[in-house]
Amino acid sequence: MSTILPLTLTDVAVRRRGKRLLGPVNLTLGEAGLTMIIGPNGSGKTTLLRVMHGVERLSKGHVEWSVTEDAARHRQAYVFQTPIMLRRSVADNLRYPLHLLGLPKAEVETRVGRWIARIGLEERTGLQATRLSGGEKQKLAIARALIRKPDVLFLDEPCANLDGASTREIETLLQNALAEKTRIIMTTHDLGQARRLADSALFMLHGVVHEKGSAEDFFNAPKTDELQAFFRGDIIA
Amino acid sequence: MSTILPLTLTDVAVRRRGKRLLGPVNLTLGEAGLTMIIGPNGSGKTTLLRVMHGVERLSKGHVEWSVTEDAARHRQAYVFQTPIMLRRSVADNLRYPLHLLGLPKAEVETRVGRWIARIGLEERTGLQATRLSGGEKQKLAIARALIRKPDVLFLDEPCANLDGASTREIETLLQNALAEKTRIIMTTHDLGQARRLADSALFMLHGVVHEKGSAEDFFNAPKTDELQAFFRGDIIA
Amino acid sequence: ADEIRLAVTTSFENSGLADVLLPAIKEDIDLDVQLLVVGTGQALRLGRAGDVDAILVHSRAAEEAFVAEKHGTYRREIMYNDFVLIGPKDDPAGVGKARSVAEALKRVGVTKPAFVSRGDDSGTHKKEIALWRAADFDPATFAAWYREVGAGMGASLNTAAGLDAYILADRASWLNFGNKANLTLLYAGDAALFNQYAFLAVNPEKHPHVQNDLAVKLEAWLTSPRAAELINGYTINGETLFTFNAKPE
Amino acid sequence: MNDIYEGLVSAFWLVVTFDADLMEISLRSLQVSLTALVIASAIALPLGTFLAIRRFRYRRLVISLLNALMGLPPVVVGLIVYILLSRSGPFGVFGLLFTPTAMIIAQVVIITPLIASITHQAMRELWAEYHDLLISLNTSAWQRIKTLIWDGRRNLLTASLAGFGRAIGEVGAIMIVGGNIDNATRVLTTAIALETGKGDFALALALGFVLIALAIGINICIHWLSRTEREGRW
Amino acid sequence: MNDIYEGLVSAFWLVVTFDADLMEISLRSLQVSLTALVIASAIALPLGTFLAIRRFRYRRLVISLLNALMGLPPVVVGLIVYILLSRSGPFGVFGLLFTPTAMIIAQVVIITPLIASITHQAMRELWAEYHDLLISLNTSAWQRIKTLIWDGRRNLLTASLAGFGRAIGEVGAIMIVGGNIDNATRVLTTAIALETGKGDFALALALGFVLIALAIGINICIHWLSRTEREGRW
Ligand SMILES: Nc1ncnc2c1ncn2[C@@H]1O[C@H](COP(=O)(O)OP(=O)(O)OP(=O)(O)O)[C@@H](O)[C@H]1O
Ligand SMILES: Nc1ncnc2c1ncn2[C@@H]1O[C@H](COP(=O)(O)OP(=O)(O)OP(=O)(O)O)[C@@H](O)[C@H]1O
Ligand SMILES: [Mg+2]
Ligand SMILES: [Mg+2]
Repeated sequence: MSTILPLTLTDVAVRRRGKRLLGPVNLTLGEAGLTMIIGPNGSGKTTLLRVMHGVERLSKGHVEWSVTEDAARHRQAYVFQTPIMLRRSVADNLRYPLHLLGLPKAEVETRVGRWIARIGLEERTGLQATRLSGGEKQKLAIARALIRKPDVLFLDEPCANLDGASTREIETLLQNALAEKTRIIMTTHDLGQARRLADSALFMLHGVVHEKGSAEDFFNAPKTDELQAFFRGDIIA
Repeated sequence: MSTILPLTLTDVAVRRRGKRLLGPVNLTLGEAGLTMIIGPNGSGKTTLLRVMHGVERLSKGHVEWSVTEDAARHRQAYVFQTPIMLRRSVADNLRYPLHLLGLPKAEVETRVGRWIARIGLEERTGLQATRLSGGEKQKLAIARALIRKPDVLFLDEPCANLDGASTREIETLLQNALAEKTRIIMTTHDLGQARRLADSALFMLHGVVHEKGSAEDFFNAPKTDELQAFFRGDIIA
Repeated sequence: ADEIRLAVTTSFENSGLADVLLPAIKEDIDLDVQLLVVGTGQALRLGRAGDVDAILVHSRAAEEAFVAEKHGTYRREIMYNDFVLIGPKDDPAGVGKARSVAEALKRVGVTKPAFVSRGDDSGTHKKEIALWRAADFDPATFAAWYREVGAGMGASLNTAAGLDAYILADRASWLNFGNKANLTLLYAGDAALFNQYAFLAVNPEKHPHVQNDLAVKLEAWLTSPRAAELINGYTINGETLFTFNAKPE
Repeated sequence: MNDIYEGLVSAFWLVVTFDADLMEISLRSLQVSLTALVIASAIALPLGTFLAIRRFRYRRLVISLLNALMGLPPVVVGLIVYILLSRSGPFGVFGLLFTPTAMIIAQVVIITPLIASITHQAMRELWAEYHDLLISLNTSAWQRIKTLIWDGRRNLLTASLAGFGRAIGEVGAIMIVGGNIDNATRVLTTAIALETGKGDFALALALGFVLIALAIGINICIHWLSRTEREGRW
Repeated sequence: MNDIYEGLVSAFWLVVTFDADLMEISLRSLQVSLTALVIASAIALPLGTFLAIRRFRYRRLVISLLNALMGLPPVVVGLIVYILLSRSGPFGVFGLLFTPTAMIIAQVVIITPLIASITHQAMRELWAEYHDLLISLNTSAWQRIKTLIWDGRRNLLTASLAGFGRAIGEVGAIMIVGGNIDNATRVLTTAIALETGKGDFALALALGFVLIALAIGINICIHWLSRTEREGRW
């Protein structure tokens, strides 16, 4: 399985009505592991993730994969910060991306059955997904992303509404995916989770990458004052 | 200021299409303090909170305040798990509940200005609220609830998308409100936060109140196996 | 059975005569006549475009122009009825006392009560203008009491009923009209009020697809003694509406 | 085909020469339709919104009825208004028949269900979004309606434009109640019907093109004014 | 007023006696309008949805145009279709003039912009909701359209019902292209216009009431079948 990485962001900026939400960002993400994006609210984490995935319009710069844009698109999946549920049953939400891939019916049903069990929604299979509880929606969104077996997986605060056990399960799922060479880029506000999962990390502040490094350096020896303050839970000017 | 408490739930149940989401719940919430509702995903925390606030239709039982329903309604506020933003500017979102109260313009503007500063959205005043980042929306929703100075405040996982500093700030705001005799009932998945804030706690499981008690007993000496398992982060059958 | 398309004016359709003639035609010569009820101008247009096989209208000048342009080869007169002056029962202009149509219109032109004109260039409208001219008036100079409503006979009668106004109508439409309100027939009978209907088959040389043979067949029937009997015998409330006057070839 | 071409040419000349008759009936068309639109909107926007937010016993029936009333045949509306306004009718004393007012009344009847139905549909989504918040804030029904109409104003544009379109193009009803009286109640559509009856298709089409141009002009103005799409997502 | 009462009574009798003529023209009305509705929906639902999801240079212009076309005067549509289908027109050889097919064509032209406009409006909200997900899943334009139409099918009901309403009540265009020929192209609305012209208001109203009853019946059926409201929020 050839990889679509590395991902290169060159001089990327996002402006909306004269305000710069992101950039300039120059960044290369290598082939393996989990990159964690952290930072205060409104610092541009979501915007950066969306830019990488290609769902946010750039005002400047460009985003490149090692393959053509179209080839790259097929092999990514994204879990949005606010889960987007199709107005269909839980099972149909999982079937949808597989139908798009044109998989045979039997294969679709096996995968769907397996994932419904994994996220513990067996008793909700036929329920309209929009009626799920906050945490259930988030789990479904994660399953819907992983069910396609993407090469690159983007997750925007996937565990924000999850209980302890579910968070653990999701972390296990992510680690399994990593073991199968899935490249993961995610954000979180849970610093414990960040430490547990990250291979490398980015610290966003005011729309730019303020600090980055391997997980070890980043968490144990943060270089900038701002990151140190962030780890202490202080407000950063 | 007379209080609208205690709140009494008698034999409350919520059924949807033959499935019981909640109940039977019998519960009395006293006059002061912060009651924390915890429990696994889908256990009915949100449903219980909505039932108390009167935005969820009951299938059985009733919910009573010490005053008439209409009088009670005016003095509650609710922060939804997924923040609901009016399609207006940030400032107008804060003005809206005050206009409903018919406050004089000057008073409205002072309060709005103060709250925008408190949640650190000075630079977003004119922005359409739906464009805010996940965490910013949550802070705005909390401000919009507190700006009315409610007697009773319901919060459904208010800090799920917040960074460390914002979480701290919100906790401070809640503690100030408690000091001013606001009754708070909230849910969270952050057990640290639960311990920090709670005066009393409820453990929801499969739609019923599985265990309840004062914060001390509840967190330090959980009686049921299930709650103990929950604190360990285990999956509960 | 064969089908033929015949464009007729609203006044003919409103008379109700079609309901008598069509079944008889079907019976006698096994021909389904599909009536297109339109304004006179539109009927002539349908003929010019070859969208109908024949037309039955009552506007001599326009018919002659139609023939002159070779859209039809000739016009065949079938029957006539007459125009009548309708007005409010209390007759403020005193039309009922007139001894000729010119006098009747003079009374209207002087008293200036509400008067509804078809205003749609139809046969009836052209006749009305001609009658005004004959009475030494020019309708173009009339003030607001003279309402040009630009509508078919039935719609104009409805408007006149609503306005309590005078109007020139053909007798058939009037007799068949259901919404008489406060209106009544005030003057009729002047020879100047005769209203000649003519049948024109569309010229097959111009429009090869038209069913000229059927049109000829229909014309033959319409001019036959059988048609004469039915047309002359058609009455409403005991009044004869049409007089058959086709000349044998 | 020739007629269409001729129609375009004479439409062009009618417009560039500021034909006085054309101006008059065009203005009357606009006046009647816009007045009807304003009145119908004032009724239909709150009504449609109310139906979106309020659950009551016969709600579904009322909505079905409203949808069905979109199919009210204009001629029948015209007839009923004619009967009511005629001298012998209950409102005969006002002498409204064959006046622009009568035409406005008929058009209001015709377009109100259309606007209300589309409004109802447009407001359902927004209400689903706002439902919990507005209930939580203990708003009155009227406050809810105002909030929804204001925050959903862009979605209501289609409702109003559909109503306007139906009004400006309508002929059956206003022919009956207006009477198509020259210099008094003749509007573009009745003039078109008249010319069609006369067989003057080119002139009828010319007037038709003027009417369509008018409708397009108004739509572009409104879109431009409301900048509906300007702030949209990309 | 009396006419209205008489109209109701004769409508009642016409229906209970299964008047053969009434049955025939009612069925023809339904057949023409429903066929037009199906064809127009097949064009307008994807078109409206496409306009909701695709940003292109002249998108706003196209939308304004579509909104303006809702105001297409039926008489003008009738005229143009007439000219095209006329023997001397480009499609004259097919001999479609004065047939139900011609009426269907005219109605399709009239209701397509209406359905497409309402669809566009209804689909905008859903697209805003689905936008990120469908882009993320790398769907083709056609897949997006299909997904939105399917998941938003309830919102499209109003669009289709509005189209049906306009079609079933329309008279101006089908009078011109259909010709109101007895036993061939006479439908309820043209029959009503005919009776009105004869001044027979009671019969005209009776037919009108039958038409309205038909529209209500169909609406209730559709609502019942689609259970639009049944699963709604409380
Ligand atoms: N159109 C706009 N104009 C101005 N500012 C905007 C606009 N849209 C978004 N923003 C701002 O851009 C910033 C970046 O938001 P983003 O969602 O990337 O933050 P985040 O790091 O994901 O925050 P969170 O942790 O709260 O999710 C936010 O502060 C938001 O208010
Ligand atoms: N109409 C319905 N039919 C069946 N089940 C439903 C229906 N609506 C909601 N549910 C289920 O009811 C349960 C209660 O949800 P609730 O939102 O109260 O959970 P919660 O404790 O707040 O969970 P979370 O921590 O994930 O927010 C969920 O499992 C949900 O799937
Ligand atoms: Mg974010
Ligand atoms: Mg919840």
